[in-house]
Amino acid sequence: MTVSEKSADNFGVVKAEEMVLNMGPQHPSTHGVLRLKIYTDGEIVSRIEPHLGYLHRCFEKHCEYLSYEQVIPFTDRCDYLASMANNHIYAMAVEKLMDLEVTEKVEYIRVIMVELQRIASHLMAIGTFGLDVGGITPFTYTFRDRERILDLFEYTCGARLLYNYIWVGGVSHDLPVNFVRLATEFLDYFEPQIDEYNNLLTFNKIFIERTGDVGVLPADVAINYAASGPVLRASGVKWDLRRDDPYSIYDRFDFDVIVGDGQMGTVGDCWDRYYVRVLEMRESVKILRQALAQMPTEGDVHENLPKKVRPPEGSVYFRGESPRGELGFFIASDGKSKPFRVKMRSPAFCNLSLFSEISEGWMLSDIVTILGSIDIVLGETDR
Amino acid sequence: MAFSLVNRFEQDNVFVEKIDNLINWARSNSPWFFQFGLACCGIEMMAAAAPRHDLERFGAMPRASPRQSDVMIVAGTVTLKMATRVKRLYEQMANPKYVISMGSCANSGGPYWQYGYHVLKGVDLVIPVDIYVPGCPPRPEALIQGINELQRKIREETPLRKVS
Amino acid sequence: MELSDFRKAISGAHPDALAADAESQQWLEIIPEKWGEVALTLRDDKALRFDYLSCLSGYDEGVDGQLAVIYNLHSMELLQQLEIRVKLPREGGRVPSVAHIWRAADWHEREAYDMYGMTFSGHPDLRRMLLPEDWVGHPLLKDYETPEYYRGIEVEKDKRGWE
Amino acid sequence: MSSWTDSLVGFISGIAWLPDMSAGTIMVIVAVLLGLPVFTFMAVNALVAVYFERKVSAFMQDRLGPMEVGIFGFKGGKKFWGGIGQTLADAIKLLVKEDTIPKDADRPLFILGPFIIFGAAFTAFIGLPIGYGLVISDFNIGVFFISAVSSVGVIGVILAGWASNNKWSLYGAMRSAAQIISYELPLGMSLLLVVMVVGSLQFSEIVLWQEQHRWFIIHSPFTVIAFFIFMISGVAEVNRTPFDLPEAESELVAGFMTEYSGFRWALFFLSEYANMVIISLMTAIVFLGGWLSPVAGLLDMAGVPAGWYYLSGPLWGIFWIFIKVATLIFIMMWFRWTFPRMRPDQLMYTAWKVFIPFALVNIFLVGIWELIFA
Repeated sequence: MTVSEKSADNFGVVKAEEMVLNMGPQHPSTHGVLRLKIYTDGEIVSRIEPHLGYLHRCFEKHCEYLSYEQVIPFTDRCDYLASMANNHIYAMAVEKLMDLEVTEKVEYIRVIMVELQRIASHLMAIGTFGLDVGGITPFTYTFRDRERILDLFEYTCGARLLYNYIWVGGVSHDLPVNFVRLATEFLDYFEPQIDEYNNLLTFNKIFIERTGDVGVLPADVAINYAASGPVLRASGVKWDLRRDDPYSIYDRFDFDVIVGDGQMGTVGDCWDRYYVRVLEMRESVKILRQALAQMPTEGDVHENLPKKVRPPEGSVYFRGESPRGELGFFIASDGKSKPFRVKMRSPAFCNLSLFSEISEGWMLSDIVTILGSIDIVLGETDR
Repeated sequence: MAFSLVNRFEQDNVFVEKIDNLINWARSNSPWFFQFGLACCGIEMMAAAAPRHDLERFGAMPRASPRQSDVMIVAGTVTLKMATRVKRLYEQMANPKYVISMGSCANSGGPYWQYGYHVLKGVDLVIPVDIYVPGCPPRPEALIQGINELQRKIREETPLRKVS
Repeated sequence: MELSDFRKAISGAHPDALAADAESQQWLEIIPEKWGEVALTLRDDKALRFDYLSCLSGYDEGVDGQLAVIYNLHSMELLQQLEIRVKLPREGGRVPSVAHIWRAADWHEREAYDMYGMTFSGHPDLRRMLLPEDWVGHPLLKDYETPEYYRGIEVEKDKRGWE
Repeated sequence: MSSWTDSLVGFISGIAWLPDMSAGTIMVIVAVLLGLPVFTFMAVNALVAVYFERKVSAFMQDRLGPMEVGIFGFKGGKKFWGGIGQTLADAIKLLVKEDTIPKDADRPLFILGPFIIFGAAFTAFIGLPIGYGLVISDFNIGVFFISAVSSVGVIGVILAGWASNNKWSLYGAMRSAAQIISYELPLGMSLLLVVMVVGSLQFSEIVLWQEQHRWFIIHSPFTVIAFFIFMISGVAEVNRTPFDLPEAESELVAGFMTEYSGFRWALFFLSEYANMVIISLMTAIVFLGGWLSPVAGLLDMAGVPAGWYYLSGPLWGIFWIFIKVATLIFIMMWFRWTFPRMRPDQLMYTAWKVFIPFALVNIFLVGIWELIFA
């Protein structure tokens, strides 16, 4: 279907002179420094050209200059909303390259941290999504609760945003005393809050009108564009690396893979992408409760820490489920203490590439909505 | 940044000083900042404006348009591709304008200082900076202190008096 | 299916597509000229069905070596994975674009072009992805040298007095 | 019915020691004398309302809002009055800020825009009474006058957006034009129904009718519907969330105000909050009994002697009308901090396909109602 047919479906037939709008790199709702070149026909968007690179921080070049351990802080800064997940997957990739095992306790700590991070990241996503459709209050509510998660992180490793917590072969610190109790308290506090977001935003009539049926992403298009994470699952593809390609100890936990079901319109619309995240927070809470209960109390987290990270020659592509989707690291080693090549397959990069496909034919207001529903982090798309 | 309203008065007197104080009071107490999150620090800037830290207590309100904002918080890594835009945005702001450079990246390039071929080594290479907030990323409290320091700096200005 | 099965399937469909490679490798090496056809087979063959391009990375073997493009494929239907490498010369290397087969490759190829300078023939819009249009050089090449100035801005800030 | 203009004209021409003046000169003096308080009221209103808004939003969002800025050494209490001087500081800062005009902007129109918006809001206050005779000029076409004048502002918005030479501004202006023109219709139709029942376009007559009969909001089921249509269209008229498309921050940066800074931008703010007061005053007068006390009737029914409960004198009238206005403004703020924004086409849909048919049918039905019950 051509663009004009699409927009005719949505808004009736209009045709006027084309106007080019530059949205960004500074714009309140491009989630950073993304620049969108929008060709509009009145309010209706006929074509979008995303321009990236305004936050290109040379991650991959840095990796070639730094040793394996030193790369971890840089992975933090790539996806600054899900630093723990980045640390985790990078560390696991190097461990796979080195054929290194980590202890039971470390695995549990990692899973707890990553799932907490997933909640924090999704909170941010739904909060800023609320901001994009014009509601300011949901943003403050989600930030209020996100602060509590950051408190837990700060209690564990001293940093609020960029942790450098998960190391190759272990984690930097053991969990502090009372962490389990505090985390459980947080979960007890947090679960009812999800209902509050639902009452405030999710089932608001205007919100549903704005997001339901908007920016529909069919499953085959999503797969062809290598979408992943909530964006793919909202299109009805039951695909979660934690379950389908289990790594770490995710196979021990009982949790559902949330898929979009088109409750407020078509499968794969913005509302689905939003609601998948809301429900995933519940699943993360489920995993966290199990992990906190099962976690062994004994053990040293530095037990398997290698003296010198020096993987044998070879290469590995390792992927895991970050809050935004499939985060992959391709690491090639030449046997020295510095990686020969590190390629980061960032989920937001792939998810963003389908943005222009699904946003053509919609209105300018919907562009903001669709972009918000994809939930990009520019640090990750540009690296 | 010297800034005069019309012309400075010929002679200082109590009246001029009082007006000076009033203007400084107003300016220092309403530092509307520019929503300009570049990278990680932008998240901490948002956190500073969010409930727990609440920058609005000091009268700081986020504005999306450079024309209406007084303070530009450069929060995050400025890349070379972005540097020209940062400069343009700075020039679009109306006087009096102030710049807070938030985080190591904006101060000096931060962790990307040595090998970052595409990272600007400090935003002060393209625009003048009033306050540097260190940290990677700085905590919201650090940003709040930065804003307080900026307020102190504004109070010492002499918009009408002759600079002595 | 295992790697050897993939190798068999590909060599069956395209007899001279596989470059001579050792059995110990964890990937298949395809010669650049044949890669376009092989990619179609990989996606459409009933036993292969690689419909999901996980990752596409450029690769530089070093100043004396060759450039390479690495494709990490995944099949959503059959849950199997495969790594493909296509090697090409350092100067003027061309590799067929697969952007029309896996749309995900579009941006990845632009990025690889941006970082390594290899040409993807048949790509709909091969421009720089991350770096500005007027940037000189391809930074991830092993022999890349950082320019001194970009639009009048010092790239390497003068380090005297710092160290 | 008397008005401030009449009394002032009478007063000035009655002063013996003044030289003889033509009627035109006296009118100019009177206009200046009355204009200044209105301007002061608008300025103070903006200061108070912005402060109120920031505090209300803060409490809805688990924050504190402005806390640090005092006034005359008074820093305010722990919560609500903390930061009482905030909006004053903002206002002074905006006044002494550089006034930028983009190089490619259309200078005369760029300068004119805010003044037209401000002028429209300013003029509208002429016809709005706050009590019997407490009005600058009690037109016999008051309702018509207000609805005409308050929509002049959109010309200023279009000029401001177009003259800025900025695409975001242009979008804001075009959206605003479409929005205000559309919502003018249901607004007018809801008013029409009241006018039809009362048989007068004069605000004081409308309140008088309500005093003799009952408030319009409880007059008949159709007036309830009319009240809601009026209120929601009113929110749309003053460009507040969920209808704040012209300045939609997350889409259009700041809409038609994107290129304005300093004083001119302050004028936009002033007019926005003045418009809120105008719409709330109209709602209060037309549907909520204006300056009538909501409790007097109840106490009357309870048999309390009229001497000491009588809360509907002129001063109490001002009190009651401002209570009503404050409540309505609070509701608008509540909307703003709760709802997401609508999309332009949904906005148009609501106006043309929901409100206007309903308002039309409403007029017809209320006519039948009046035939049967009046």
